[in-house]
Amino acid sequence: MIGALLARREVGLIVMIALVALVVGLIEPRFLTAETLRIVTLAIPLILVAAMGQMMVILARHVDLSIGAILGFAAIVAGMIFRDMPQLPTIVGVLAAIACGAVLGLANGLVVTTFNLPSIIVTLGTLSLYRGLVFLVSGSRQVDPQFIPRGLISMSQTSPIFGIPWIVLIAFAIALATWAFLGYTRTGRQIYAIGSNPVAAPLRSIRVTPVTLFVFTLSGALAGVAGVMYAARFGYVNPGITGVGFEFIVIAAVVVGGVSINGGVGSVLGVTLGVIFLGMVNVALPILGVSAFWQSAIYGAVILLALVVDRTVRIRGAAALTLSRGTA
Amino acid sequence: MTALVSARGVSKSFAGVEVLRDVDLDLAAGEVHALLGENGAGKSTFARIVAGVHRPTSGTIALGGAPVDIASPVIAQSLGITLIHQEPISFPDLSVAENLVLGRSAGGPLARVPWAAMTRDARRLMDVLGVRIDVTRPMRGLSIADQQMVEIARALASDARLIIMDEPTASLTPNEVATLFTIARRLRDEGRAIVFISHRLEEVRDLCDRVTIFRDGARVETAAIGALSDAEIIRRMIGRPHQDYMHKTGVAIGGVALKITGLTRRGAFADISFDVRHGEIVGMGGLVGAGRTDVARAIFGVEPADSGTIEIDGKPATIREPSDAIALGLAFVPEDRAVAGIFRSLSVEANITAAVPGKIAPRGFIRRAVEKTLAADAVKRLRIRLASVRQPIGELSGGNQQKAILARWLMTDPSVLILDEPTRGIDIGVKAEFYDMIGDLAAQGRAILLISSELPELLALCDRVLVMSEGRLTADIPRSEATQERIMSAAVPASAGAAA
Amino acid sequence: MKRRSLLAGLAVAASLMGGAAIAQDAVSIVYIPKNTGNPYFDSLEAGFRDACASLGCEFTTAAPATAEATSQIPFITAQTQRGVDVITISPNSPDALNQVLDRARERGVLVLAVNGDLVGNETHRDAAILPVDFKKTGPGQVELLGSMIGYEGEIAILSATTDAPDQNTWIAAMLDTLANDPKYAKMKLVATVYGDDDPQKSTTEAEALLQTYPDLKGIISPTTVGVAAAAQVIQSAGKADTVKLTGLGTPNQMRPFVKDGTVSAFQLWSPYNEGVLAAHFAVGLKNGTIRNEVGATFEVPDLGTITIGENNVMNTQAELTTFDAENIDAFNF
Amino acid sequence: MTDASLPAPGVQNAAPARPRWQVLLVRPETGTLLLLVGAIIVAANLSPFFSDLRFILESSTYYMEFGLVALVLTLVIISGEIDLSPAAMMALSACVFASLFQAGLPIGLAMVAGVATGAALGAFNGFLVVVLQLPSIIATIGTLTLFRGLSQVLAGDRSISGFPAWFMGIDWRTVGIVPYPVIGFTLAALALAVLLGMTVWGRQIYQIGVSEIAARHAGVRVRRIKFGLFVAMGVTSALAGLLTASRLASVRYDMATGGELQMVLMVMLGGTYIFGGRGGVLGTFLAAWLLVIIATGMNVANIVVTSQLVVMGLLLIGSIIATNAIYARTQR
Repeated sequence: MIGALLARREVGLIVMIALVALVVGLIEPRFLTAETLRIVTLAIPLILVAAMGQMMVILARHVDLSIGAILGFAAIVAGMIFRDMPQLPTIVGVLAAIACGAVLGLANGLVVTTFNLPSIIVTLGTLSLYRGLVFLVSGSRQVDPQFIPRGLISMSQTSPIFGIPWIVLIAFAIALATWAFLGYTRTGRQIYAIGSNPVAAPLRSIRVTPVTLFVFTLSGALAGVAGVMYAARFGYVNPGITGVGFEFIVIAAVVVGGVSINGGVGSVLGVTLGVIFLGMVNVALPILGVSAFWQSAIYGAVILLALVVDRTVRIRGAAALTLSRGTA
Repeated sequence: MTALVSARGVSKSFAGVEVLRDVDLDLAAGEVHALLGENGAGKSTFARIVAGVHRPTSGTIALGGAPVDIASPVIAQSLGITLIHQEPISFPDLSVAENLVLGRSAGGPLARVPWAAMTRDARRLMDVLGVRIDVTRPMRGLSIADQQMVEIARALASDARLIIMDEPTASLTPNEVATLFTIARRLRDEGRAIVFISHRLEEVRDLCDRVTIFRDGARVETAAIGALSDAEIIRRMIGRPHQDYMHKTGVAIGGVALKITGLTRRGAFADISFDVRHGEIVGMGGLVGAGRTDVARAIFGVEPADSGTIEIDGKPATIREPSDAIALGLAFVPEDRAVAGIFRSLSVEANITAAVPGKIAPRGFIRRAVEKTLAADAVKRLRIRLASVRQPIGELSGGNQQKAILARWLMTDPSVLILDEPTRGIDIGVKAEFYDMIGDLAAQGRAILLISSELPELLALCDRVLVMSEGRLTADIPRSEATQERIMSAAVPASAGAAA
Repeated sequence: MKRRSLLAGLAVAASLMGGAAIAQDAVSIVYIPKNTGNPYFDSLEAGFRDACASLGCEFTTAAPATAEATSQIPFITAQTQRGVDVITISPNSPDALNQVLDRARERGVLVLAVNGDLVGNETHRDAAILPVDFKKTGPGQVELLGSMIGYEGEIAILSATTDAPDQNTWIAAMLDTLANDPKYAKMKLVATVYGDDDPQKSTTEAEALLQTYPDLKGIISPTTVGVAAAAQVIQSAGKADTVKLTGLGTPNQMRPFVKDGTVSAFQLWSPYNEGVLAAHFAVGLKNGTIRNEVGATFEVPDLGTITIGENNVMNTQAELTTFDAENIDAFNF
Repeated sequence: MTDASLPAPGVQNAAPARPRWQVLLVRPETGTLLLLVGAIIVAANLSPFFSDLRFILESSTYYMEFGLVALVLTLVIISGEIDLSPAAMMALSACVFASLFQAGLPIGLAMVAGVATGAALGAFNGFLVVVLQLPSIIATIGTLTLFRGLSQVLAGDRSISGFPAWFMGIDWRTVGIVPYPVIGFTLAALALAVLLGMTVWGRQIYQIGVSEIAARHAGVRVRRIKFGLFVAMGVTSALAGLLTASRLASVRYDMATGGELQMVLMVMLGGTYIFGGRGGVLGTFLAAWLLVIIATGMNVANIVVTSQLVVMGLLLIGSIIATNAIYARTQR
């Protein structure tokens, strides 16, 4: 039954995406070109990668508002390594960034699990905390384009494979990996189980705390990856603006992708489609000449819409439940 | 017989209330062992301790002669002890097959989930049990019975040495019960120990080899099932012979106070019609999940019905919110005291006066003095034992909490009182007090609807006993004709499969 | 020198009635940039520092974390309370600061707008130090782009925010130049879009430009964030030879693109000199060596003679500096 | 707020009774008060310019708007809900007010319209939470994004100003040396403290927070009260928006950006229990001043703003942990 509903959600998304393409295409024929495809695919990697992490967090009935700041932190660390230790190979900066993301994510998880606090408030706090750290470690200094390795930047521009930019390939590879992980590994299923019934999980010998910590860490690490991608795509890292407000875009993508904020329900395909959908809208707005001012309003509306849909689905589910078992 | 599990001097108390007192008990391999007792007698607590859900306050448990510390359900499982809960544990969003495997599958965190094999094994298990459930569908929406079958399947798969079934038949149809028993017997013959908790003597006789009777948290007796007659068993359960377990004082029955006609709520209950007169105590029996509580909640406006009418003292009443019901002179002591009854962290006085804001705050502003005296009076009248009325109610014992809730409703001077399992989880002594109070309340001309799963309670207190089954009213038995058997037969679903 | 600072000390004492005063013998200057972490203002601060080192004034800086309209207010109050002599500020809002600035000035603090003016609220600051005469920026940019595309073809503008006062003055001037100067008759402005000085938005807007106007020949982006984003987009799209880009950017920001030929030339001024000028003007004023009157002139080492223009505005340089492959390595900001 | 935070059934044992004195001593407000005193001492030693009442009061006006909203937010959180959208509601209602004023509406009417907008926005939140039964914490994240976006759509990034003199600079008007906003904030705190502590209405808010189900069973009109609280949030936010507009003499869409963090921080620092049922207005009142002292102290001591972000974050997390530790023992 839920499966069917999910299918509905994914089909629905595909339809919506097609609709956007069609409508925009009618108004502005140039929209329906390979170029658009390129731009859209370029617009989504950061969101897609971070959304994979956020998705797992939400599946486990938590949420991470700090990923925007984590992204910024990871990006600035990578940038500073590129700038201050140019002799080191690029990969060092990349790994360092991902590691930083993982650590900050783990910190979120530790506070949430140790003190049994609502993750949303905790990460609201770390959102500010981590942003502050970004400024402190960087001494409020931007990392200029000249320091970002050409090799890294070119990853956002091309690759041997049909010239599809590396970051796009990597993003989808990560999505694929997440799909395999969530669907076919023990821990993956346990994440669903925890979100589906947190109280029962321990009774089924699921070690909730480690899994939760793992999920937060992974989310942080993926935000770190997104941070590196940011440096690659925009060619410089500014402590003040990097990743600001990013969390809302990602959360919007995840919930519109059909992940239930009550945990336990959601598919990688859905989230991926959700990301693509938002990416389309993003690209469509300026092409239609709509002011960028609309973006945040649209995200908000999308989040609420997704929540309401999710809610109605749940109510039907609950009704079916009571029908067949009375209320015991 | 060799003792598989032997408990020695096991005691347990919650919030200072001792619910299990110094229990010695041996469970042998290859036997089905019944635990009998009234609700709150301690049998379920004992089972939960053995299954690692609770840890004993004192006492030891040995498994195959070696003392073990069953610190958690997980450990219990690893020791081969499985508890099949009354309310089956499930992960609604996961498939049946996964629910079967979860927590048993071996391998590291990244171990691959063998979907194919998993589904195949699940199907086989289901066939063994002779139940038809699509193992690939999610648990969400499965009937209680089916969920229970899944749990039993789990136990089978995890080849447990001790399987504890806590009132597994409470919501099963006869056919399902039959299936369950065949399986239980086979498991016993395989040399496993089975603990069977039930209220239903006939089932116990049918299935079990030995029986242990609990009362007020203590083990009263363990014997071969054949050694005791039903009457003896019941006497040991309730402590005194059946007949002198009577209270009801002759009270003049007045006019109709509450009249329900055709009350229906989709998915919960349908076409419920009955009335309760002034001074009358009407009991309502039935199995867990029969819909009794839903009817009560509907009448009181907690979850209003879709259709049907409610009349109070002959006047049709529209009740959308409990506040409407209260205004009309209704009162409702809910079943789940901890959640729907008390405000755990608030003071006793605040709890007692919660339903009568008008009395403590005539002009919106609370008069502490008034509140205190009101509460103090109630405490005296109902003999609530506490340190101070300013004490958080959470610190009181269950019985005294329940008294406070009753006190809250007496403040509203209700003409109709709905009591849902009012004596659940309360020590026997306090129970007696409650029975007296209920009698007195009726004597004051109040109409009382008493929902209870304890047959003796119904038989003792009620002028009439209504019985519900699967959301419908199946019997209306006058006191003179009321027997445990009649009530039970009306409570157990007639046709099989309706629930599944 | 000593005598000067002594005078300064007196001046300070005199100027600070009531408000808590610092016992000091040097003019104390604080600079409040739009926000922290903005490389542009780093080099402006450097100008202040070096000037103060030679002039012997005390210089500190206090920056809000975000560039939103109100974020500078608590800092202005706090600095007033610290009893600084001069508050120099690059305002985040042309009007939200009026009242708090007035209060500072009531307490004898000299308030200078630097790098951006309180457009329409000039009465709320004592003077403004702007890099160049903004009237010349627009035409300068048009000419530069024109020279790149042979004064012919479709062009577009990628600006900051729809209401950024400076950018709008420049854009107005560009439109005027394009419309009235026959030299640019064949250059057709097809679109003006806004990237809100946000890399992400600027990037998408630039991409949209390239796609919506296949025949686009050139882009002017008179904002550092915009021009960098546009350069990145053109480089990614590999359209460096078909679409020319220029605008206002910092050398550090643009260096790679100039090196790899994505951008042949862009313009800006020296924020460093703004700092220097502001420091000299402030100290001179406090010491009474400079009169804050329209038409008054004074000397600043390396900058030559500075004249106070209308609205007490003064510029560090007459024309924009143009950066290209030849000279770019001479700059570091 | 999330089921995930409930302990497993096995551990739901009620706490043993604690002596009264201990109960009094571990009141979180006490902690807030101590922090406040400590902060004042530290700040005074950090900078010689801090210890100047006029200056502190002057600077405090920048936080009074948030403080005002935080007072109402306290009630919302005690009732077991939360609202993360007030800062956005401030901006949107202020933008509506300003746009209408600019469109030529008499300023009085424009102000009324602004407040009405706030009420409507609050009602919308209430609808999502009470009627559609969405979890308020995530729903108001949605509305936070939506409202902020709408104000951007409405006002672009124009800075709307040109209000009549009488409207502007309310933070300049003082009684003695006490600015109007400070007086307003204090009076509001008093009023709400009385409302919460001495009236049935306040009592019922606590009851809802402790156990919504029990409250309904006891005849509390839960839905009505919660809806009312959300509307109150909207109205208060709108008023705060107008105060800000008056103080800045201008309105932009980015008014009070990130304010929700500071508001939640004030409530948490004040020792209100994140899961509802505990806490009070007094704590929030003290916490607001604590923030004033910290921010002002750091500013006047020229401590880089970025470390203020760190401090804010640490304070928020620290305060939840502390409050949680104090309450968790009696809260199951």
